[in-house]
Amino acid sequence: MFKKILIANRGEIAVRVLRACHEMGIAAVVVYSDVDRGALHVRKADEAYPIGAAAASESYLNIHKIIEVAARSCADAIHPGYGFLSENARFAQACADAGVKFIGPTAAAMKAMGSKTRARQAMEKAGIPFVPGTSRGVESFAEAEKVAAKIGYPVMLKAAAGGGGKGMRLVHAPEQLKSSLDAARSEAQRSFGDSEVYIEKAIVNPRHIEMQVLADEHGHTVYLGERECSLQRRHQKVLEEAPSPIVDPDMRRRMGEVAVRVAQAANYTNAGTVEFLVDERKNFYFLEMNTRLQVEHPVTELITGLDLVHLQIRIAAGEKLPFTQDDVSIRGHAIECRIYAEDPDNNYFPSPGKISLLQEPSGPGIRVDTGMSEGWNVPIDYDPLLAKLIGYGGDRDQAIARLARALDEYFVGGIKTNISLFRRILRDADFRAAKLDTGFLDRMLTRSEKRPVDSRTAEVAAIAAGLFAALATKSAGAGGGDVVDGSSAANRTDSKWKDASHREALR
Amino acid sequence: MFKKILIANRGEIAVRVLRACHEMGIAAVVVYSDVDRGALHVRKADEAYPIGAAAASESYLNIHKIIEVAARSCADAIHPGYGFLSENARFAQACADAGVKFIGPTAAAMKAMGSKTRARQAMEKAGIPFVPGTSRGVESFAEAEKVAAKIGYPVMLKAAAGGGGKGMRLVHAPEQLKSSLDAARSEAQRSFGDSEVYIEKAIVNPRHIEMQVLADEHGHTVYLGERECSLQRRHQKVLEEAPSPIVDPDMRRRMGEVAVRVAQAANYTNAGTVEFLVDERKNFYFLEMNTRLQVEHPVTELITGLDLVHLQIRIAAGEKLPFTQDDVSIRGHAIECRIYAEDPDNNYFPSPGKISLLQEPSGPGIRVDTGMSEGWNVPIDYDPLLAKLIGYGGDRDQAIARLARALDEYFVGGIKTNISLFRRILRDADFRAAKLDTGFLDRMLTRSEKRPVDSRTAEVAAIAAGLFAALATKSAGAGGGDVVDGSSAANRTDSKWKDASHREALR
Amino acid sequence: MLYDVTIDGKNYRLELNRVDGRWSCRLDGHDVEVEAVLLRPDVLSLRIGNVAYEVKSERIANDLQIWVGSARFAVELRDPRSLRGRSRAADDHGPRKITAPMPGKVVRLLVDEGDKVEAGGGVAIVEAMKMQNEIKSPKQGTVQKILVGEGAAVNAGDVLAIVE
Amino acid sequence: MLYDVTIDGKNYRLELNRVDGRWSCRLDGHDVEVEAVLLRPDVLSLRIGNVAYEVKSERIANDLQIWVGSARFAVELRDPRSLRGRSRAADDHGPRKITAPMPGKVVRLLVDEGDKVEAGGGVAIVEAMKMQNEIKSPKQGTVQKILVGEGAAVNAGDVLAIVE
Repeated sequence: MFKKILIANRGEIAVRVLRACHEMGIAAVVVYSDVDRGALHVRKADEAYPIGAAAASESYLNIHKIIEVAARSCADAIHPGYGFLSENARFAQACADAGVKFIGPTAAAMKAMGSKTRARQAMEKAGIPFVPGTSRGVESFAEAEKVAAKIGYPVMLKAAAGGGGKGMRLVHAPEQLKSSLDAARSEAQRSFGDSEVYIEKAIVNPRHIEMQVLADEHGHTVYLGERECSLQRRHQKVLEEAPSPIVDPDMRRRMGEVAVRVAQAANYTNAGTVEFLVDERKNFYFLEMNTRLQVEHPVTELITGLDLVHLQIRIAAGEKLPFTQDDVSIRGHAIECRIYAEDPDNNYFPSPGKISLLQEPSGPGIRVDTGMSEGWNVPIDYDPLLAKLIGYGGDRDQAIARLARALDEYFVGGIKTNISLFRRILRDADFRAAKLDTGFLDRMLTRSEKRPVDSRTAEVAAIAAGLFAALATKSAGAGGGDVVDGSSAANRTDSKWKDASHREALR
Repeated sequence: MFKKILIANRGEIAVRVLRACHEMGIAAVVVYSDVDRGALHVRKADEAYPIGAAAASESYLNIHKIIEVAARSCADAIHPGYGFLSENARFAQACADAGVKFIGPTAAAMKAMGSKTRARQAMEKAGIPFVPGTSRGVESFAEAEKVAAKIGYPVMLKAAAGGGGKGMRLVHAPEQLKSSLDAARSEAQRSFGDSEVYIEKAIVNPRHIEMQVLADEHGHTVYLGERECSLQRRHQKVLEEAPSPIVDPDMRRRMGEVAVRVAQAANYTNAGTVEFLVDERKNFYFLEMNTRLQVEHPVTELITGLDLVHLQIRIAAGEKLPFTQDDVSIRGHAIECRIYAEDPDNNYFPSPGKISLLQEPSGPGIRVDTGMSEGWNVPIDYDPLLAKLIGYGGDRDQAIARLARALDEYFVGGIKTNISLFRRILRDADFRAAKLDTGFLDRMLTRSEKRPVDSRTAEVAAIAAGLFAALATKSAGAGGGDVVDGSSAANRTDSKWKDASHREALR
Repeated sequence: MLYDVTIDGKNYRLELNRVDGRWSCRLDGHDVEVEAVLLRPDVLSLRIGNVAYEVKSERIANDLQIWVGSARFAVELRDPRSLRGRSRAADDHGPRKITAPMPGKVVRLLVDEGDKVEAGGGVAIVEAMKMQNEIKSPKQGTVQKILVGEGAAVNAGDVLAIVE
Repeated sequence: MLYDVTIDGKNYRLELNRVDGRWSCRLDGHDVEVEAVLLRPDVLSLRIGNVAYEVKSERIANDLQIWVGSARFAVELRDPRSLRGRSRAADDHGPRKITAPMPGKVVRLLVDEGDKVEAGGGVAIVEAMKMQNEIKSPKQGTVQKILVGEGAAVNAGDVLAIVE
């Protein structure tokens, strides 16, 4: 087993991996940029190395600096987390060249999956089901016209090197095809330096369901069940759950077996995720493979009872998978909320700044994977994911109930977060009925939610505002336990407040 | 379903029940004594009623006041938690008389289990296995002599009304019997107002294993697996786990079926626990039944995936058990550490006071059920249980690893706690090998633990103490993010510190 | 102590007095039975009658926010006897400052000085936390002045432009 | 700044100086490469070389405790130029005060004035948090004075008795 692992990441995933290292008796080395000195992953580390300026290209994306820290600290292995260098085949190769084990697939497997069209060609050979379309970029408008006519409108144009919605166009009718193709090509060229665009049949309001796989370096590959990731905004996942409400054991087995074939066709090792689009009749189509640990891996951990990061490390250390497919079972239901530093009342603008007060939920069925702490200054330089709140329950309803309770306990003072968005999602009737697709969240957000202004609660806020001010005057910086007791006023109380006690209690 | 539940308790269990209420959409009413106004259960409540002075007899044990609050707040039901009034048959009866549902067994079932000798008589009829001995108090010394000779020394004398080790005597040889019997009788009389004493065969270094049962009000009773509770100090449980390392599926089934027979013989309803003594050859003997939710219920929740408090409430509301015995399955391993406000370096003296800083662990496999919060003043008036840290893992080793990691993250500043005791237990070779019995902890504590004083870490403490003082001088009350950066001194650094970087990192 | 409190456009007159070591509370002329404990500088446990509330206070860019449970209220608090009553938010007439809602970098200006803009029309793109955020004009009008250049780093509250 | 630090009976001379906006650190005459961030008033993230430590500070009944990770150290810190150097712990000669280690209630006195006690012999029972705790004499001697009665409420640090 490794003695020391370098974690080439920041935020909650760096803390997540660090915890796994400590649980396994492995020392954890971290790196940090100039604005991350006070971050939680640095606080908890055994060794911490500064690697440069805030801009990721100067620090977390700088292969040279990270390999150098690995050498200086004598780390045996590097865990890349997700994002940053996690799917960078050059980085995986650099690790191999430096004699440091990269905890993830080989550079070759990453490259095989890196280009959507190349992956598609390889997977077609392995008999993997695809959305009907071209498996390579269209050469000309004429070819595009022919293909689109054959598979039928609506069709989707996609950049071969793409991701994040860039270079994508939905085309409803033949007369839009030319302009859409030109636009997709030039956007692809601008975004990825590669204008290759291919055509697929458009699945309207699809579900996005992905399958977790795990492969050791001795030829054993298993699937660990699916995750439902249909709740997205701006093509970014917001809430994920496992299992998917629409997948039954038979469909799970069929999807799982396809995912294992995908992994094996690429000689894949370590943890990976095979993404599928699922249409309204539950047909599923291979979309792409993510060659890393996913943000949403905890929901799979909760329903399978496994620890994916422990397993990643054990696989990278050359161990065999300690179980077979038959040993994997699914129990209960788990849902993850991604807590972002963004303002749900102001267009989801990012909201960096100093966390003045932090109250995190805990208790039955609640897991918090966090990268934040009270007093920490959330920098403006990285993505706004602060923490993940994961709720587990015996069934989906109980998971929702526990999450709703935990969201009410969660408080992040000093910056805006999207916690209130999740309260709204969990209340939504369609969400509760598990009617989910990738358009769900945009539709929900366009319905402006007119909740009645609760005048009683506003009065409480007014009184509290005065009390905070009066207490600050009375005893500046007094801290906890200062009692402001007005119970002697009981006899003089107006009856409107007495009645309120009973009415309000049932919140 | 109930609309409003009164929680007649305080501390972590009041918060635990309150969370269940909120998850089920039920309003939670709490009561509090004069010293508990700032406690977490009051902060989180929907309604909160003061019920008197700190002494429990004036507040949490005052049946009259609690029934009165139930009436004033229009609560439908009362959850008693554990301790206080939870096993008080008069309280259960008072609830019934006031038309408020008591969430627990009936007064009659409680009474049947309240006296150890009476319970024993009833259970013998039902064919439950007992430690050989008398099922009623011995009348005379002559009878005691005869019984002890028949079952064989060593024997244990026990107060019929007993608990907490009072009125108990271990007798190794006939010549000690007279004085021990007299002593046990007078102690029983003083402690419980009842001098009845019975005799049992003494099981040397037994394990204490208990079985969780659940019975609805429609005649369905199930068992949910056992808990190993052998780690005790002063007859108080300190660490519990589930499943027991020595119980296999066959033994679990046999113990579970006995536990169900015990519950059914007493017409038991709601959650209860049947305690067994287990000898070295894995024979198990009925000890007593606890007619309440146990402190250690979370370990059962984690391995079964069930929520016992939700189920208690649903059963009390008249619902049928939503599953059968065949649906209950056990997965993984869970261990609970009871975090007490006591000083492990000074004879485990209680340590009340103000919590100046609180850092709670979270992340994979970690659950914290807590009654404390930063800034709170831990009162001297109640038992010292602050919180429960529960670790879950795929197997026992992983549960231990995660707990050890979480204990390192746990920090309670301003008061002493027993957190370091658990670090020591989890490191212990016998504990890791699951060689547990009720004498384990006393034996471990008499071995003084000579850990080498780490001079390097002491030097770090010295430097840190100076930095805290220097920073306080420099910027009084500056708060987070104040950087004290000495990295420019790198060139002048003595080599002893450079070497240390590598040596120390593998902590 | 006397406070004028404004929440959601509604004004409250609040009177808090220390009587016999306790506080008495009047809201808009009605006595309110209130009892409270300050648990941490920003956390108050409040009982009104026997209804319990956990109230938190935070300041974001000088705005006071009060949370009652999980309901948030933007609160303005003034001492009516103080001369420095806060100025109220400007209405739609006259020039309006367009400010950065968060710190970040101005990656693109979408208007020039003298351009007409619609209410809700984009004025600038500010990048923060890997996201490009369009800053919009709150009113229809003419861009009177632009105060930042492309590539500039801005703080929350910095004025980007003025629309007349 | 100059400090004398005592931990576990060992003394350290610590020199912290502000140079060019940074701190330099000398411990017992050796330069130490230290870099730190104060995250909260009682929490410091420290790097010595590249080894990282989270250090917490707490005061319990006036004793300063420093936690390095999960290792706790009782620390005495003095400014050697200050006249008010702390008095060192008394040795076994002369009268010794026996103090309550926690707040509670004296439920029973186990000795009378004039009684002889052994080192480790019980002096009083103090009840706190539902537990009865025997307070022991740290030395052999004679009970010179008893300062509390049965039933008295005591605070942490209150003197219960003096053993000569």
